Amino acid sequence: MATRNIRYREALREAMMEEMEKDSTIFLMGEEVGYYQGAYKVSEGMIEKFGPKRVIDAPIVEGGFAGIGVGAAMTGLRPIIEFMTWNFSAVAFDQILNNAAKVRQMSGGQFKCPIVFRGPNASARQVGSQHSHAMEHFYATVPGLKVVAPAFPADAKGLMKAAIRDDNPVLVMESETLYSVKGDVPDELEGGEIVPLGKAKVVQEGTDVTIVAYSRMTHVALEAAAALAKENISAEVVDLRSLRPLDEGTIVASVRKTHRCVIVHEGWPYGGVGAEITDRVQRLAFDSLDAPILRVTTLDVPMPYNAKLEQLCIPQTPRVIAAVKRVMARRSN
Amino acid sequence: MATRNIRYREALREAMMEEMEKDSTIFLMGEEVGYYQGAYKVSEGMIEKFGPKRVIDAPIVEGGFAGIGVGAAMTGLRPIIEFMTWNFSAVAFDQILNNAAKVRQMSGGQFKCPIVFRGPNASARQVGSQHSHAMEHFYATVPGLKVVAPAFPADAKGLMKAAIRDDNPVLVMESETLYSVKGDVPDELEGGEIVPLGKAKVVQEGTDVTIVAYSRMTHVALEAAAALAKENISAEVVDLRSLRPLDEGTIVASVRKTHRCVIVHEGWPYGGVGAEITDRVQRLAFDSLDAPILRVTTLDVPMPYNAKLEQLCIPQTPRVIAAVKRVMARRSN
Amino acid sequence: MPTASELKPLYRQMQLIRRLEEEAARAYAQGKIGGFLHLYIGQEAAGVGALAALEKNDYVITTYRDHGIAIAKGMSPRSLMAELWGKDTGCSRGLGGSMHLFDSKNRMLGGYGIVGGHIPLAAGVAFASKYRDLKEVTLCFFGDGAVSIAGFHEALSLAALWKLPIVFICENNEYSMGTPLSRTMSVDDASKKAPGYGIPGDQFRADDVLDVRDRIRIAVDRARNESMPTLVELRTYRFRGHSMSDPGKYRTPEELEERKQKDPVHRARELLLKLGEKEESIKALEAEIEAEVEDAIKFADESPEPKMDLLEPTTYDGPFAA
Amino acid sequence: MPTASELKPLYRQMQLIRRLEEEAARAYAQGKIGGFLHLYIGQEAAGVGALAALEKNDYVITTYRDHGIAIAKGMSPRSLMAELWGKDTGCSRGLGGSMHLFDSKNRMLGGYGIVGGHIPLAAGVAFASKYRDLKEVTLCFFGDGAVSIAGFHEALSLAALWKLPIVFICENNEYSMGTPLSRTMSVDDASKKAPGYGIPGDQFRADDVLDVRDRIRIAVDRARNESMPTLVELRTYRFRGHSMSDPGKYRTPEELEERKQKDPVHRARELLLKLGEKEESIKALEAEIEAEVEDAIKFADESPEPKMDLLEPTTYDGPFAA
Ligand SMILES: Cc1ncc(C[n+]2csc(CCOP(=O)(O)OP(=O)(O)O)c2C)c(N)n1
Ligand SMILES: Cc1ncc(C[n+]2csc(CCOP(=O)(O)OP(=O)(O)O)c2C)c(N)n1
Ligand SMILES: [Mg+2]
Ligand SMILES: [Mg+2]
Repeated sequence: MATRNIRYREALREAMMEEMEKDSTIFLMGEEVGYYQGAYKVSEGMIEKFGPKRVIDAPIVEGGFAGIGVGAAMTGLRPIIEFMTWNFSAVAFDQILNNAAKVRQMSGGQFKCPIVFRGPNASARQVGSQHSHAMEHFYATVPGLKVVAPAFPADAKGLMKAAIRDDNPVLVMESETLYSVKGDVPDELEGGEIVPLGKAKVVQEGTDVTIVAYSRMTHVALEAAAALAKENISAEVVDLRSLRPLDEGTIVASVRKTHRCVIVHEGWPYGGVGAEITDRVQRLAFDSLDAPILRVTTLDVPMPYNAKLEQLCIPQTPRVIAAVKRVMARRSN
Repeated sequence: MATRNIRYREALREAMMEEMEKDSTIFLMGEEVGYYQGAYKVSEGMIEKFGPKRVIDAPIVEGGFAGIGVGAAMTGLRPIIEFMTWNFSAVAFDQILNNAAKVRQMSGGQFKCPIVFRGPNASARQVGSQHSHAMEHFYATVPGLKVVAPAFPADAKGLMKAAIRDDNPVLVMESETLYSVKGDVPDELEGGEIVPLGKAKVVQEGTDVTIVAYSRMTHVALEAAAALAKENISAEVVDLRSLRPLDEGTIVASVRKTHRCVIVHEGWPYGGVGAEITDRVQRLAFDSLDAPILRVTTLDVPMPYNAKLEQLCIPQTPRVIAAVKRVMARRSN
Repeated sequence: MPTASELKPLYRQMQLIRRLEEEAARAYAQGKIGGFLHLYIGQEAAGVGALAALEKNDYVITTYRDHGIAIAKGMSPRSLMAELWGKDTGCSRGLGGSMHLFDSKNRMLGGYGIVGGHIPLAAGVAFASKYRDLKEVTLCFFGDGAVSIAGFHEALSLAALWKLPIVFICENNEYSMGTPLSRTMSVDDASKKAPGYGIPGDQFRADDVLDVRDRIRIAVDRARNESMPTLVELRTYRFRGHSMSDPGKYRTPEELEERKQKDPVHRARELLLKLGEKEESIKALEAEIEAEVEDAIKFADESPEPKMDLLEPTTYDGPFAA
Repeated sequence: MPTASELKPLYRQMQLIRRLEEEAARAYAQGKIGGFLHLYIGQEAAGVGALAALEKNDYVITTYRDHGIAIAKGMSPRSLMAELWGKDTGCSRGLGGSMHLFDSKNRMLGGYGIVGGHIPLAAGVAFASKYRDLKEVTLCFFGDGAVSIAGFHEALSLAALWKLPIVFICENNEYSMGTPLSRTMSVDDASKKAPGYGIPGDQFRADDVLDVRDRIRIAVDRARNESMPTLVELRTYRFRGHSMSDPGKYRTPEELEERKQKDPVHRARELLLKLGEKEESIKALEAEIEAEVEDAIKFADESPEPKMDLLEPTTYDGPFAA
């Protein structure tokens, strides 16, 4: 299969552009997405191609244009709403929770809401506590929404396409620190050009421990696995790709094999995506577990500005390795 | 110790009034809290006693008056902000997440934020999907906030007092369906009139299984325990009272004794408070567990209006009993 | 001079709404309806008049106080009553209830429970019409209590900036729950906010249904022909409490009595007579309405309840996503 | 006619801010400062002039573009630079960074990163002053990009309704990031929104620092003496990009050049000379400023970094709550 080596941001852009070419009801709306070419250049060149009617610069009013998106989706358009970063979705929280996620059910199924909300999520670099939120967890908990968090360009493209084609609200959690990362993207993506929502992927096979991760943390998990391999610890890395629906089958199958599980994600620990995975694994693979499931998360504090403290707060490879060693230290049952 | 048998709403009101008498920097602000006497009559009589300067009717603008509360708290007042229900805090989400929880840390500890946000949480009766949210989980996950959810009048009073006296933002999750419930409230509450934040309470001793619950679900758990007792299953019921800080010591001690754990709460399952408890229990009491931890939660859908469907969505005693029986069916290791 | 024949269908709608809600109040007392029930009684001329200015393909969206708007937009009484009863045959299949009436066929985009939250949605609907070059207009209703909150301002800012074909209608019934206007708004007329957005405003009393139709039509035409939004404040009054659980102690019996003297439904009936409609013909109409109301109640009573298996497919389109 | 002696301290502040920021830009390029850095260069007359209208006990609160406001309110250059460097000796102990300067002693209530989010806080500060019957005034700064968002409207609605002692200052620098005014606002002047809240508005160019002081003083007096809020739009311009990472391609070099001709710092210097201040005396002042800037940089360079054990006690007052 032919592939091209492109950046994560290009993969996202290609997905949007290819879908927009095929379907004129799709439009992109957000702050600086048009003439400025996107705050992080994801939408570079799009306004030149599709014009200001379909690539729409919005004022700073996330609650307003998130709501506009929902209204437009209810009446037949397929909006892609960019949050400059997911941090700013907090001012649109009610629109997502109460309208995007509910309108289908409240209306007894009469109205669909085919909308994509997207933007970079989690820490960037030294942007401080108000700009460093990992917001996926606030949304993955809400029935009616779907949430994806790709780690690689191929998945970024494939999941973005799947998100755009889905008839439900889908939230795409990108990553500022991944935008420039390159990867091979097949010309024809699996599953008819898309990566299906709700399918995790084993990105590194292993036998001793399962490391579950997503988004940028998949790369950290792979680094940890490589380091562990040198110490003869064989780690299997599961890249979730989708957070909701969550592919518990793939996770559980892996843990049944390895008997140990470490979960890595950005964001605070309390009741996050990691806690959900812990719940499912201990429930569905109880007898397979040789050690408690451990989570490696952002520390339980607001993100500090200072560079060193920030790095200590975000999950790093050494912390993942330490967690793996802790679960390995347990003798098998 | 002298006690009085009063309603949950009266207990909350007494706590506010007693603290307001002692400290003139405390005020109550919210929709209909004053002349209307509170949408659920929690603040009945308060405007008559303290006047409109300290019991303040606000227009419908939760984001605005939550922010006003934070600003006032930063400069020396001690606001109590009522959300008519916690559902409406979604439009104030950014204020709580980005300002109330962060201002202390962003300022390097210069500014305190002694504020209470309070109101009824979770389902009422047939009020539909936009009015039935259990919101505690969105907030318990945020470092910088504290969250309590009392089940009984004595705790409602004691925790409200502790919340008001605390120098951090404390969110009090009340319950419309508990407001009229009566209970004995000691004239002198433990710990110098208050119930300390972060202390769970074993409200029913037992040996076979630990049921962890809070708010109205504590009553459901107690009902289930009573029914189980008739079948010779001895359930210990831990009433969390505080969700953050979470008293993992009390939970873990109980599970170490019973070897089984069922968690009951309203709200959706994905990564909620229950998932956090699961994580801690499996991590801290791994070797004590004889069965997977099970959660009994609101079903993973928006709340339907229809009365029967609604009741089937909310955790009920039979579902708790069934979960307990499932964990009991497992033989001990 | 209006004619009886143009007024008659509007009177019919108002009277139908009035009677349906009176029966709904009764059913609520009997426990057939649960949750919140917010009646429109007293405000009928606002919704019926405004919707009379629309064409079939135009859209409407409103708050939880939505019975009148839904019926005026063409929803059947059966569909309404079955929804209030929580039945599978209700417009929202018993999942929405009184606050969440939806009717896609009639382009009724729903009643919403979060104050202000639906106003940006309305702007989105108008945005979609403009995006597709369709000459459709969106009417968005909200209460006087909604003008301070985010959604109002955000939607008006965007609709004005992007010149969307929409009419924002503030149904000012002088109270938001128990709080009078003077304690919620710093100006005495919501339409005074229009110039701050650079859009036209209008304000008038919604006592006469034809008057409402004619004044709203100006704004509707402006939306349709110039793609220019308008902010209108309609002065009105609700005769019942905020919802069924509100005893309404915050207003005097005298005030209420005085307002009931101006009942817009009675007023329309009087006008019909004045315009030459015969008392018998009105009585016949009213009998027809009674039959329709009775039929709707019977239908609601006899309809089946929704089943649990409805919940998953109404949460997600396609496979459930857990 | 102003005097040199009243202008001189304001020129000093403006020049100090200018020089601190020029050095901050350099340090950013050298990697000593991380994250976002939004410079105030070009807008100095706005902050310095407005704050000159305050008394010591008055409060100020602003956005992430906060260096100028913090210095004008009395924060030390050491405290500022150490914060930008992320040091423990910074005003926010290295935890806040450029966007989050706080100084409780000087009643600088912070710089905030969420557009519009701090405006309700400002209203809360004014609320607290009024609650305690203190004659304090709060100044709240925000950009032209903030007028469409929730926080602006919610704060203005409440401040107007409750007559809080506050002045809302929109620093209109004609761009929000890369977007010009015309594509974000449906009116050409933010102060046109004031009547919709029933409060006074004002609008003028912030080129002359004394002029700014005098016009803002009117609003400050109104807040202090009548407890009446005002909405002011100050027209200004930023010479640098939105933040360090913005090349500013959305405006022409000619436009920028033309604006730089009106540099408020130069203008104040010219005026000083005109008012009789000697060139040497200004030079001496500038040398003093250079020394102060150098000292601040040295201080920042040499200061220790914060330690991990700072995080828990700054997250919670009292024991950590996990
Ligand atoms: C954001 C939000 N806050 C509070 C409420 C509770 N609430 C429901 S209706 C209402 C009063 C609304 O008054 P108004 O807008 O005048 O409409 P009316 O009921 O008079 O038609 C309130 C406070 C809500 N539904 N949403
Ligand atoms: C709610 C929110 N949305 C988006 C952003 C990203 N953002 C930061 S500054 C800015 C532009 C603000 O422009 P303006 O208000 O004019 O202030 P200026 O930067 O010109 O001083 C944007 C879009 C944000 N910080 N907060
Ligand atoms: Mg009203
Ligand atoms: Mg600007």
